[in-house]
Amino acid sequence: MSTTETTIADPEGPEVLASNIAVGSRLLSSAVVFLFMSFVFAFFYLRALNTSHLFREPGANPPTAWGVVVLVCVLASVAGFEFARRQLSDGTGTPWRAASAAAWVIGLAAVVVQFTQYYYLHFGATAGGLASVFFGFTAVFAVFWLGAVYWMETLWAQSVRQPKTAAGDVHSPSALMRPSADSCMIFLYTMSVVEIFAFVLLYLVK
Amino acid sequence: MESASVRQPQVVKSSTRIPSAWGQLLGYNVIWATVLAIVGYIVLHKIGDTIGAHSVAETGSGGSDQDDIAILMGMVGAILGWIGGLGFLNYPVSRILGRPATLREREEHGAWRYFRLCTDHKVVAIQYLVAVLFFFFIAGLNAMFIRTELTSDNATLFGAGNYLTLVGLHGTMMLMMMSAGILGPLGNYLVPLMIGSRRMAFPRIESLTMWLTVLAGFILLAATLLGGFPTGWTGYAPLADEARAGIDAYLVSFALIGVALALVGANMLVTVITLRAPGMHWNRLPIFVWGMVTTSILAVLAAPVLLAALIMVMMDRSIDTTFFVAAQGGSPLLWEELFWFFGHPEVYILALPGFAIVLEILPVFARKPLWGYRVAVAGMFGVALMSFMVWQHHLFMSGINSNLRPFYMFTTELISVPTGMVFLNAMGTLWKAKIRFTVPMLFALAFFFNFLFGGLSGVFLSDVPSDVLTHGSYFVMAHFHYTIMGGLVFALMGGIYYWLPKMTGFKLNEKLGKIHFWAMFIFFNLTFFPLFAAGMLGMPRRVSNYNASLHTLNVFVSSAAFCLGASMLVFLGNLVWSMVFKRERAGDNPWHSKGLEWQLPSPVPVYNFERIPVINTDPYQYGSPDAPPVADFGPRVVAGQAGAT
Amino acid sequence: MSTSAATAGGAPRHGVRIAVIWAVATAISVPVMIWVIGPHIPPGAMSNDTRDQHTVDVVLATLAMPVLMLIWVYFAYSIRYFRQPEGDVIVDGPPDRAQPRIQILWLVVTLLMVIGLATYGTIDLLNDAGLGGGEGPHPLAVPADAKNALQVQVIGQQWFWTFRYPSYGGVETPKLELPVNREVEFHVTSVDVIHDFWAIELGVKADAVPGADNTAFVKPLENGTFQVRCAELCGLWHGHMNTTGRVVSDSQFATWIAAQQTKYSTITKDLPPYSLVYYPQPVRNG
Amino acid sequence: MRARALGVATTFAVLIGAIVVYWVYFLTSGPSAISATVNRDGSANLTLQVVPAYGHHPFPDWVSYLAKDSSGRWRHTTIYKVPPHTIVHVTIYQYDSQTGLRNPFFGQIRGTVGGVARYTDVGNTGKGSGLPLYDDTAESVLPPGSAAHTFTDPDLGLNVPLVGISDAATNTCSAAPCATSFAHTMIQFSFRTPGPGSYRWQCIVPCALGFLDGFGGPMQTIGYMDGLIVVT
Repeated sequence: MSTTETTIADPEGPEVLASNIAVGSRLLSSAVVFLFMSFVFAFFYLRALNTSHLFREPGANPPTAWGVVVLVCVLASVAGFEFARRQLSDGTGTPWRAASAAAWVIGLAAVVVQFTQYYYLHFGATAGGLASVFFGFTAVFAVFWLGAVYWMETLWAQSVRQPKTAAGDVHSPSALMRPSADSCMIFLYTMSVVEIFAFVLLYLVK
Repeated sequence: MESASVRQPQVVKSSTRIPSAWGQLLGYNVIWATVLAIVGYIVLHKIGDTIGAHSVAETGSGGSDQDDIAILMGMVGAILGWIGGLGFLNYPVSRILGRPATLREREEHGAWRYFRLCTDHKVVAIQYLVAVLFFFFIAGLNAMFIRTELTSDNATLFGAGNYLTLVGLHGTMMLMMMSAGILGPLGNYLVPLMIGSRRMAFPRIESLTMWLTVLAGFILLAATLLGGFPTGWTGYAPLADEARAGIDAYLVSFALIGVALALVGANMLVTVITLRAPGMHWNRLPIFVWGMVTTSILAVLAAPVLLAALIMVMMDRSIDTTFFVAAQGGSPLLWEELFWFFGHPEVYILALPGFAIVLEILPVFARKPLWGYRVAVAGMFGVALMSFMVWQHHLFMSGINSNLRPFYMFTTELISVPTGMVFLNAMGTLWKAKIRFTVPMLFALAFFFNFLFGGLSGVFLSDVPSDVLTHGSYFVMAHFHYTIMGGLVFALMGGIYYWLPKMTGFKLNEKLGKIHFWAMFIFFNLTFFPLFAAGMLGMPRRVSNYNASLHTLNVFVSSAAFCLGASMLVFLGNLVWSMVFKRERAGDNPWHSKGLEWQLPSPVPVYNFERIPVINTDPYQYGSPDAPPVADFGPRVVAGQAGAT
Repeated sequence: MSTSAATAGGAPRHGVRIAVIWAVATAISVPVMIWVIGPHIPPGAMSNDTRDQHTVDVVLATLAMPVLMLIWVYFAYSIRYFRQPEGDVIVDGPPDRAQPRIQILWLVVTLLMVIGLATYGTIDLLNDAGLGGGEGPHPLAVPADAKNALQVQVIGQQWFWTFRYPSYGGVETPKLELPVNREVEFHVTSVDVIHDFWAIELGVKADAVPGADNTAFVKPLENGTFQVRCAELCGLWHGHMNTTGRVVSDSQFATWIAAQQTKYSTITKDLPPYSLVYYPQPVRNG
Repeated sequence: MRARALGVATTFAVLIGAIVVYWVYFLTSGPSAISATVNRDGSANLTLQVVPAYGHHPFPDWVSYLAKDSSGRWRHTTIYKVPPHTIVHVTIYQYDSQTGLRNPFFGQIRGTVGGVARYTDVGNTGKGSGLPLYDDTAESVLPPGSAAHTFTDPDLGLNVPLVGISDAATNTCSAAPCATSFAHTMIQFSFRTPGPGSYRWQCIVPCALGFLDGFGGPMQTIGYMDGLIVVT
C-alpha cells in the first residue's frame, strides 16, 4: 500500500551545509587535540615519575629513520592537499585531481609505513614507559590519520565521478567542494601539528 | 524584518510506497544489526585467537590471559556488524565512491522507522528516550540488589566477586546512560524546535550516537557473561589490568559512550551555532539551549580524554604495554589523573542539563520571565569552564604534591559560585510569582531542595582536612547521589512530564504523577540522607560487609531504597498507562508556555516548521500582555498548493 | 500574616518578612549546630588529626546553616505565598527582570564566602590539620617533632594489611600498635594494586599506590582501639580487608614490639631489606 | 496503533524479565559448600587438593583448589563447612610447581595448632631442586621461594605456605582431579575453629598464570583460589 505525504521541501542553500561542516571540523579538531594531549601528558608524567627507573629501558629507543619517513609522508600529504585546494575552482580541474589524489595516496602510505615499523621494531611493548607511550601514540594517530585520508579521498572521488562540464547549480556537488576542502584543511593542519609533537617527543627527546 | 532572505517553502506531494512487513524485515534494521553483530563478534574472535596464540608463542607469557586480544577484536567485530546492519556504512562507502553529500536517508513512515537508521531528529529523540529509560531501569534494578545485599553486615547473599560486578554495573550504566540521558532525548528533540530549524546539523551522526549508546548498554550487560569486573565505574589501574575478561566489556562500552558523547555534543554545538532561525540572536536563545551548549562543550572536550585512557588500558591488557604497571616503568596514578580529568567534566555533563531543564520549567509555572537570563548563562559557562580545573580533588589522599591542595581546594569551592547563580535565578523567578503546582514544577522545586544538600556536602569534601575523613566513604556516595539523582534524575523526570505531551501528543496522568513525585521525593531523602552519617561513621564505598554498629542504619536505608524503587515503578506504570492505554490528547500547548516549541502542533510534524519563523523576542514574555508573539510563522502554507516563489 | 492581610494593606513587605524568618531560623539553627549536633560530628578525639578535623567539620556545618536556612525559608515562603489564585484562569506574575544590584550583591557575597572558606582551609593546612591525609613521597607539611617520630610502614597487598617497624629490626607484623602521645610517621605503600589505608578513629587516610611511598603523620592522644579499613576498591575481598589497631602506653608498646620481634624472628631474616617502595617479582609470570 | 504499542511494551517487559532472571542466576552463581567429615571425638577432617590446571570448562588452564566431600568424591569448591570450637585436621595434596611469595612474610606458618605444618615429598619430587627434601617433617618456616600456594585465612590468623614440587619432577598432573600417583607434596596441619561465622580464605602466592602480578583470574574468583570457611 502507498501513502501520499505532503512534506515541505525547503530548498536549503549549500552554504548552510558548508557552515555545518566548517564548525564541525573545528570541533572535531579540538576533540582530537584533547585526545592526543592525553598521550603527551602520559609521556611527560611517566618520564617525570620514572618509576623503578624503567621509563626508558636500555635499547628501547624507536629508530628515528622510520619516524622521519612517517613524518615526511604526513606533511607531504598535508602540503599536497593544500596545493590541491588552491587549484580547486569548481572541482573539475586536472591539477586539483592530480594533487588531491597524490595527497591521499601519500597519506595512506604514511599509515602503511607506521604499521610496518611495528613489525621491524627491535623492542616489545613491555619495554618500559616510553615503549608503551610510543605504541599508544603512534597507533592511535595512525587510526585517526586514516580518517583524514578518508576525507581527502571522498573529495577526490567526488570530482573524478562528476562530469567535467557540470554547471554549478544550487545542489551541484561542486558547490560544496570548496567549503568541504577548506574544512578538511583545518583538520589536516591539526593532525600535522599532532604528528610533529609525536615525532619530537618519541624520537628526539632523550 | 529580513523576510526577503527567507526562502519560500515548496509544498511537495510525494507518494512513497511503504514496503510490506517482509520488505521492512529484509532492509537495514536492528534485527539485522543484532545478527551481524553476533557474526562479527564470532569471526573477529577467531582471528583474534590466532593472533593471540601467535603473540603468546612469541612472548611466551601465560596461556589463559591472552584471550583479551580475541575478546577486544571480537567486540570491534560486533561494533562493525551492528553499524553495518543498521546501514550506517552505506553513506561513507557511497562517499568513497564519489557520490555527493546528501542530508537525509530515504524518509520512511510507519512504526518501522523507530527500529532502523532514521534521520528525523524527533524519531531519534524518542528512540534515545526509550533506550535511556530501559537501561536506567536495569541499573536501578542493580541498586535494589545492592541494597538487598547490604541488609546483612557480612556478604551472604551474593559472592563477593559478583557483588563487585553488581556495583560496577550499577555505577557504569547509570553514568553512561545519564551523560547522554538529556542531551540525547530532550536535547535532540527540542533544540531544533527551540532555535527554529528543521534538522540537526548532522542527522546521520545523531542517529549513530543513539545506536552506539544502545550497543554500549548491551556490551556492558555482556560483562556478566565474561565473568564480571571488580573495578567499579572508576576502573582504577592495576586492578583493571589484572581483572578478568569482564573488564574488556567495561572498556569497550565506556569507549563507545565516550565516542557517542563527543559526537552528540559536537552535533548539538554545530546545530546551535549554524542553524538558528533569522532573529534568534544569542540573547534570545532559550536557557535550555544554553544548557545544551555548555554541556556539549564539556562533552566534546572531555570524552576524548576518556577514550585515550581506555585505549591505554586495552593496550595494557592485550599487547602487554606497561602504562599502569609500576614495576615496569608505568604508574597507576597516570590512570587516576587521566580518568578524573575526564571524570569531573563528566559529572558536570550530568549536572548542567539538570540546571537547563529546571530553569526552563520554572518560568512557565511561576508565570514570570526567567529572572536573570544573563546571570544564568554566565553561571553555566562558569561551571563549564571551571570543571576542567578541579579534578585533583579526587587525589587529595593519593600522594600528590601537597602544594597542589590549596589550589584545588580553592577551585573546587569556587565552582559553587556559578552554581549559586542558578539558585539566585530560581529565587528571582519565584519572587512574587504565581506558582502552579503541576508535576513538572514539583520536580523542579525538589531539584533545588536536593541539589542544596549536594552542594553543601561538596564543601565538606573540598576542604582537605575534612576530606581525610570523608574521602572514599559513603559520605561521597551520598554527595554524588544527591547531586546526580537528586539533581539530574529529578530534573529529567520533570522534563519528561513537561515535554512528553509535545513529543507524543498524549498527557501523562496528573494523579499518578503526583503519587510518583511524592513517593520518589520522600524515599529519596530517606534513603540517602542517613548515608551521610554512615560515611562519617566509617563505612567505605563498595563494601558488602561493614561494622556491625551500622547494621540498623543500613537496614533502614535498604527499606527506604526499596520504596524508592517502588516509586520508580509508579513512574513506569504512569508511562505505560498514559502512552499505551489511556492516550488522552494533550493539545498543542497544555502548559500555556510561551516557548517556541509549544507554538507547534503536538506531536510535531516531520518538517517542524511550515516556514522557517522569524523570531521576535526571547520565550519568557510572561506578565507583559502587549509583548509580540515569540515568532512570526508567516501565512499558513495551504497543503497541496505550491508556496509563492 | 494571612493572605487577606496581604491584599488589604499595601503590598506586604515580603522581603522584610523573609529576612525576619531567616534571621530567626539562623539564630536557632547555628547554636543548635554548634552545641547540640556539633559534638557528635565524627571523627572523635583520639588523635591530634581527628581533633583538627572535628573543628573543621563543626565550622563548616555552622557556616552551612545560614545558607541552608536562607534557601529553605525563601522557597517555603514563596511556595506558601506566591501562588496562583484559585480557579483555572492562569494569571501571569509581574514581568520583572534582574536588577544588577542584587546580582552583584549575590556574586560578591558568594565570592567572599568561597574566599573565606578557601583561606580558612589553607590556614588549617598550614597549621598541620591535613597531616592525616597522604602527602606523597616528599611531605611538605611536616609536624614539629617529626624528627623523632616513630616510623611505621603500612604494606597493602591483596586483601590485608601488614605493618613494618624499621626502627625495631624491620619486623613485619599483621597487627598495628602505637604508643600514645608520640608522633607517628606512616609510610604507606602497596605491592600489587591501589589500596587506601584508613585508620578511622585516628583520622589517617593515605592511598597505598604500588611503586610509590605515601606519608601521613598522626599523634595519638588517647589509648583505645581504632578500626583500620581499605577505602579504595582493590578487588574480591576489598570489604574484608579490615583489622583493628590499638593505641597503648609506652611500656605496653615496648613489651608488645619485643613479643612481635620474637614471634616473627624466624621470618624476619627472609624479608627484603626495609625500603620505602617494593617491586616484588614476578610481575608477569608463566 | 494500540496493539503495536502494546506489542512494544510487552517485548520490553519480556526483555527485562529475561535479563532479571539471568541476573539472579549470575549473582547467586558460585560453588556449593561441602562439609568436613566429623570424627567421633568432635574434631573434623578436610582433604583438599591443588592442581596446576583445572582442565575442565570454563577455565581449563586456571589453577584451582578441589575438596573431597564426605562421600570421597573430589568436588570443585572452596566453601567448607566446619563445626565451631573444635580442631580441624587439614590434609592438602599439592601438585603445582614452585612460584615463590611476593611478600616473604607469608613463608612463616601461623595460626596452626603448635605453629607447625608437616610436609612430605611423595615420589621424592624435591630432588635436584636444591631445596630441602621433606619427608613428614614438621616445619614452622618455609623458604619463601619454594611456596607454590598458601592456605591463608586472615580472619582466623591462619597462614600455611604449601611447598611446590620441584621443576625436575616428571609425571606432573595436568587436569583435576589428580590421583596420588602423580608427583605431589602433602601438607598436614590442624587449626582451631572459633564461634559461628563465615571467614574468607585465599591463596597469597601470585599463581594466576599470565595475569598481571599473578593476581588476576583464578586468584579473584571464588571456587578457584578464594573461598569461605563457614563455621556453623
